[in-house]
Amino acid sequence: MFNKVLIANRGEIAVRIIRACRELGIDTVAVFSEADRNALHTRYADEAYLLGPAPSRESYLRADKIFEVAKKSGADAIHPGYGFLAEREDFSAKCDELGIKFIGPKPSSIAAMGDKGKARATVIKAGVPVVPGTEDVGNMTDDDLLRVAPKIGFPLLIKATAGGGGKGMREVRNIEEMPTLLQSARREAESAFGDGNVYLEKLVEGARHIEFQIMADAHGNVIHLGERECSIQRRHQKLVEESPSPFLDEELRTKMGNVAVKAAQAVDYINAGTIEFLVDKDRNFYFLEMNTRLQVEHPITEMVTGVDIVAEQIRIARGRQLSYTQDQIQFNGHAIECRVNAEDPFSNFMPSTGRITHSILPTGPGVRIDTGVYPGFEITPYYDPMIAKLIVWGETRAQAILRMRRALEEYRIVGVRTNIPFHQTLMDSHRFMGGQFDTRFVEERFSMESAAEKVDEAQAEIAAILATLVAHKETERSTHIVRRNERDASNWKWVGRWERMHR
Amino acid sequence: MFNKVLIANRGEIAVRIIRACRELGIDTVAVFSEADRNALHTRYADEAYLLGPAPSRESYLRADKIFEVAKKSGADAIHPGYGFLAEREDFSAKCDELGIKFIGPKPSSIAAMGDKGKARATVIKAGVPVVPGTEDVGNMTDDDLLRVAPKIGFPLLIKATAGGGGKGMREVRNIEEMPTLLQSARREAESAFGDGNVYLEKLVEGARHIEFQIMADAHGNVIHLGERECSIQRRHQKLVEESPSPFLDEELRTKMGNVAVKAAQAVDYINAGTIEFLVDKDRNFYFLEMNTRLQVEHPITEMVTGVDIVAEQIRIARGRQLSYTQDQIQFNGHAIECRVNAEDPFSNFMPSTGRITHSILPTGPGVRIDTGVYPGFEITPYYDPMIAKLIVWGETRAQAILRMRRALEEYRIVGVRTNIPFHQTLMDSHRFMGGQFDTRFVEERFSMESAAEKVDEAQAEIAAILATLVAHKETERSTHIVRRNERDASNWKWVGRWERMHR
Amino acid sequence: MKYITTVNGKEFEIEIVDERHIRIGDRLLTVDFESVSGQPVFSLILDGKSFESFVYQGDEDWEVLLRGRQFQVRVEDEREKRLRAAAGGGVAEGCEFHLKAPMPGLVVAIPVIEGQTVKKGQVLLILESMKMQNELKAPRDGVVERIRVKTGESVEQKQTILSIL
Amino acid sequence: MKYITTVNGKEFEIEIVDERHIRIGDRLLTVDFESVSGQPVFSLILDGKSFESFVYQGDEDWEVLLRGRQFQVRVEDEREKRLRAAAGGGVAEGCEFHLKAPMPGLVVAIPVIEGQTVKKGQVLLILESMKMQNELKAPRDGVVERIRVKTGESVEQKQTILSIL
Repeated sequence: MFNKVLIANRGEIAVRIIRACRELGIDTVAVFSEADRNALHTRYADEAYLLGPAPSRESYLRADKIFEVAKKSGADAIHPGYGFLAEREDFSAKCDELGIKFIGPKPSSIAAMGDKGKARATVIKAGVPVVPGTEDVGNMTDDDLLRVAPKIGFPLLIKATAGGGGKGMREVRNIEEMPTLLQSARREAESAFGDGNVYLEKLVEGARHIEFQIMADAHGNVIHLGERECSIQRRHQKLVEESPSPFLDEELRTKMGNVAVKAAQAVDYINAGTIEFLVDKDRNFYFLEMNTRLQVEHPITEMVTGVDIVAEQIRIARGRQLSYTQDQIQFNGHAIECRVNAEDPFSNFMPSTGRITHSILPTGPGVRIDTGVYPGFEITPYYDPMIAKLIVWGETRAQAILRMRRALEEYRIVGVRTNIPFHQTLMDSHRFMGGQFDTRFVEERFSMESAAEKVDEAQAEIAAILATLVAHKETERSTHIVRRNERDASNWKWVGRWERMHR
Repeated sequence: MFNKVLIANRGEIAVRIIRACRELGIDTVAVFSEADRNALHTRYADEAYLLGPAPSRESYLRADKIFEVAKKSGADAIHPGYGFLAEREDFSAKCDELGIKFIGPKPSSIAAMGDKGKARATVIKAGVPVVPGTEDVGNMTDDDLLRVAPKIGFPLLIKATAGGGGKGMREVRNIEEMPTLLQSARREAESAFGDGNVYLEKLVEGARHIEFQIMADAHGNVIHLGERECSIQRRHQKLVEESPSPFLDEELRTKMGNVAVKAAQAVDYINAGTIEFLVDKDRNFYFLEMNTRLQVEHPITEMVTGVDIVAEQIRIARGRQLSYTQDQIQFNGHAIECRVNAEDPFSNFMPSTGRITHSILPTGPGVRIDTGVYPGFEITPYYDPMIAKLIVWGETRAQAILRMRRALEEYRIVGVRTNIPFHQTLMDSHRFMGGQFDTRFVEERFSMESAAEKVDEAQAEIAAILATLVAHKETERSTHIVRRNERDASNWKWVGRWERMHR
Repeated sequence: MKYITTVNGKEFEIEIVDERHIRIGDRLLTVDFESVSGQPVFSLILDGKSFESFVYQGDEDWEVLLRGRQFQVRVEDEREKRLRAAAGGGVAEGCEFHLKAPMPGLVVAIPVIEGQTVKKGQVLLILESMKMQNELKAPRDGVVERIRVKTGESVEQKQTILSIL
Repeated sequence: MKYITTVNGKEFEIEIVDERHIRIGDRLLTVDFESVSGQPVFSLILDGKSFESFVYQGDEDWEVLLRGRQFQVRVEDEREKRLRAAAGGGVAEGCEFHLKAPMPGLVVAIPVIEGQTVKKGQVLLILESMKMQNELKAPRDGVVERIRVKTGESVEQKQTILSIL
């Protein structure tokens, strides 16, 4: 049983894992890049070691250096978080080889699910429905893909074989635009995962993205913790998640949950994982992929089930039995998570970097924030733009939405632009409130501008007054500066007088 | 039914009430003193009106001005929070007279429970056990009290008739010290409540302070939300509360809960209230007093029951039935609250004032903070030293303590000294962990110094290194400043040269 | 001091009467206006109504972020307003546009070449930042001039990347 | 630069070797030392171990708050140390003590008069602040001199209230 965990990650998830370890009395080892010397995970861990320069390839992706740190610090377990090395079979295998406990699934499970093609083949065998696509992927050239595309039918999706998080994903409407899109998808996949391989998948229209949280121990127990609705996405990046999904009833939940458990069992899964499904408007569901790691949005499941997923991951890795049976998992109330990104929603969600100069977090009943930033911390262009997760719980979905609105209104971050206004606009939208949305909602039927049209005269007037008062203050202040400079110049005037006097 | 609530309070509780109103879609009106122009409650409310100068008597205690604001703003309800005007019968009565809904009990209930003597008499009639003392209080002179004291027996307590929060409370060990203590108790009571009347009560030794949360609607339904253990006190001020109490079993909980409901019914109680009991080591319990208002420590009850007490207060005031029956109240897990005060635990808990220059809140799973301060806000000497409440939830008491430890370790407040180190020392103490404490624990069997004795050599070395590095940095910096000043002085040197040249 | 303030094409005449009062049209309003913690966050109490807002200075206009909505606000005094009216208003088309990096990042691709004619909305450059590939587009039709960066190069925020004539 | 640093009566010899190293006794340690957000909060990574601490300058000593514990730390270089040793050490008893208000507040009572002999720990003044009455006590035996405030008066932080000879 291990007693010291190295967290091979950064940001909010590194902090989240450190917290779980601390609450379990386990020592923690952080690793950090040069950009993260003052990051919270570096500050909060019991030990912290520099990996290298800011770019991920030179720091958080350097498995060799991470193993060096593990050796030096005596860490006997590694938690990979999400992203970076979390879904690398070779990383997990190397841990085994070095006698370091990898807090996650076995290398064979990662391999089976990590290659999207193999994953599909495996679950098909287990009787799990999948979206039609190129199932034997990995070696397909552009020519191969262009040939097979019409058989799948348009619209379709290009997806990165090693992928996740929408990176390297492109939507193709027709064969003409496909070559360009293949090229850019491969480029992005290569840059994000070091692997430019892609595959094709039928685009299920009007689909919802609904995923099930799985927990499995080393003793053969596998349970699910219910679903998360993740259809609110932009550029295939999840922005808002909620649990339960307003689209599922008890019957479909049980059915999908059972299928999810079956899919996990098909790869002898151990630890926490997520089965992603697409659900079409007729309630048909298709296996999409399995994320063989902790998920960004795990807190909403924690809020409705009361299960501490990260603590449970650690217990499982320590060889314990699951703390819960499926029957003991009760769903209570409704939780929503908004991902707060350093992006300007009024400038096409352009990333925003800079130093956070001031921050006020929303707090109070039913509000949780997971973040790795604080006033004085610099948001750099090297990593993911997500700087915080704002999570609320309410007895009902309506109450959770109202609570999220007040929390968003309270949240202040100064120094970088954030997508908080996007979330505010979304929480005000009738379609979101009504639960009527699919994965295309944000891109196709939502805009910051259309919401702005509803602005009443009164608000425009307040905005006018605010700007006028600030402008007036500015003018007054600059007048003062000029005056002060005049005074300051008096020494020089005096020198001038001296010159004249003695000329 | 009202639609606009005036919050006649400040600080974290005003923010808490604004949040509840916002989540219910109700407009809010804040009132503020000159010291609170930039306080969060002023900033978060829909409307905000100045009451007057900083001292409470000239602002938050000015009922006349508050009613003026209610009239001007069209507020049709008032939430008094705790402290200030919350337990003033005349204030509640005046609300009725003006047709403003007072979110709290009827004036007659406040009167019946507000005068501690009448309260005792009332509950005795209802068969509730009380601590022996001077039951017919209000008009007793010092001479009367000195005469009756030996009959009650020493040690005893002097308590303010209008009191609460330990103000005007003194412990008397013998008749000799009693005159001086009477004088100081009356002085403090006069200053805190505008009423110098005091009464006497037997001091129950080895007692725990355990209170029950009551909710009662206007339709005759009265329930309790379980107990809160509040024995961790200093100078009769609560510092840490938890729910459930490690001292109570299910049987005693039910018994005390029923008595608490009976006590509330004895005064036709409506809305949220708290029945305080002393419980001696033999598990005898005595009614102490009823707080006819929202309590500082209400969040721990919210964490273990899932009930939003403030939202429920508002619903009750709107004439609704209670949302829960007694059977529906389930207790889940364990919650602890630490009151974070601007006090230096290393200087005899001396209050600390100043501007908060920086702050990092602990966040993540199971952590809630209720606060009214933020970086840039000035802590003034005019109000209560409590600047935040840190509340954690865990599946078990042990887990909650571990979580509180990690949260306290994460919490950073710069600009004022806080009692966070006190809480850290407490959470590390074996007696607290073992649940072995009474109301005298902090004052008699706990000290910051005794804990410090356990300091290991290694920590002292780290402290030595830290101080040395800071001192070294300081020395280097001041050397730089001297050098820069030398450069800056060059203009003047130049003038000097001019002088010499042209002399 | 009198200002003419324009939001979404609507003009407001706002007079700063004194520290505590403004006049807007013919209404005299009480204002209590404070910046919070020295940040571009402003608390305004206007006749008792409490508002809070981020106010940033843009290139020409002010950006006011109020309750999740952003307003572009132009504040001019009477003299400025007259001058602009006299100048005929409107930014001259045809003048050179300099594409600046909106954030630090890595140039991933430059799908245009110097001398190429581009349409409004056409992608000029792909910049990778925060693990996302961001397309920088032409704000109007024109001809690409002076491409100052190469693929694979890092750029600083506000660095000029290329120009469009 | 060499320092002699004293914590709880124990001396540590600490040498600042360079930006990245210190020597304590005969151990050479790697240090990575940063102040956080320009605040008196310091992050120290010492041979991989990560510590965070508030370090405040007291009147003579440094106050180090580390993991809920406060240490009084005296940092001296060798010259200072020698000077203090030569001076014989120890604050002279008998010298005048000035009682200063530890915080702003209202004087509620002054239970002593000028010329009165007081014992160590005796209450000199009751100051109300943050709704609490705080007793300011004599740090040693002595005679009360020059009471500079009256009951009911407000005092500023660090204002001298009275002296003890």
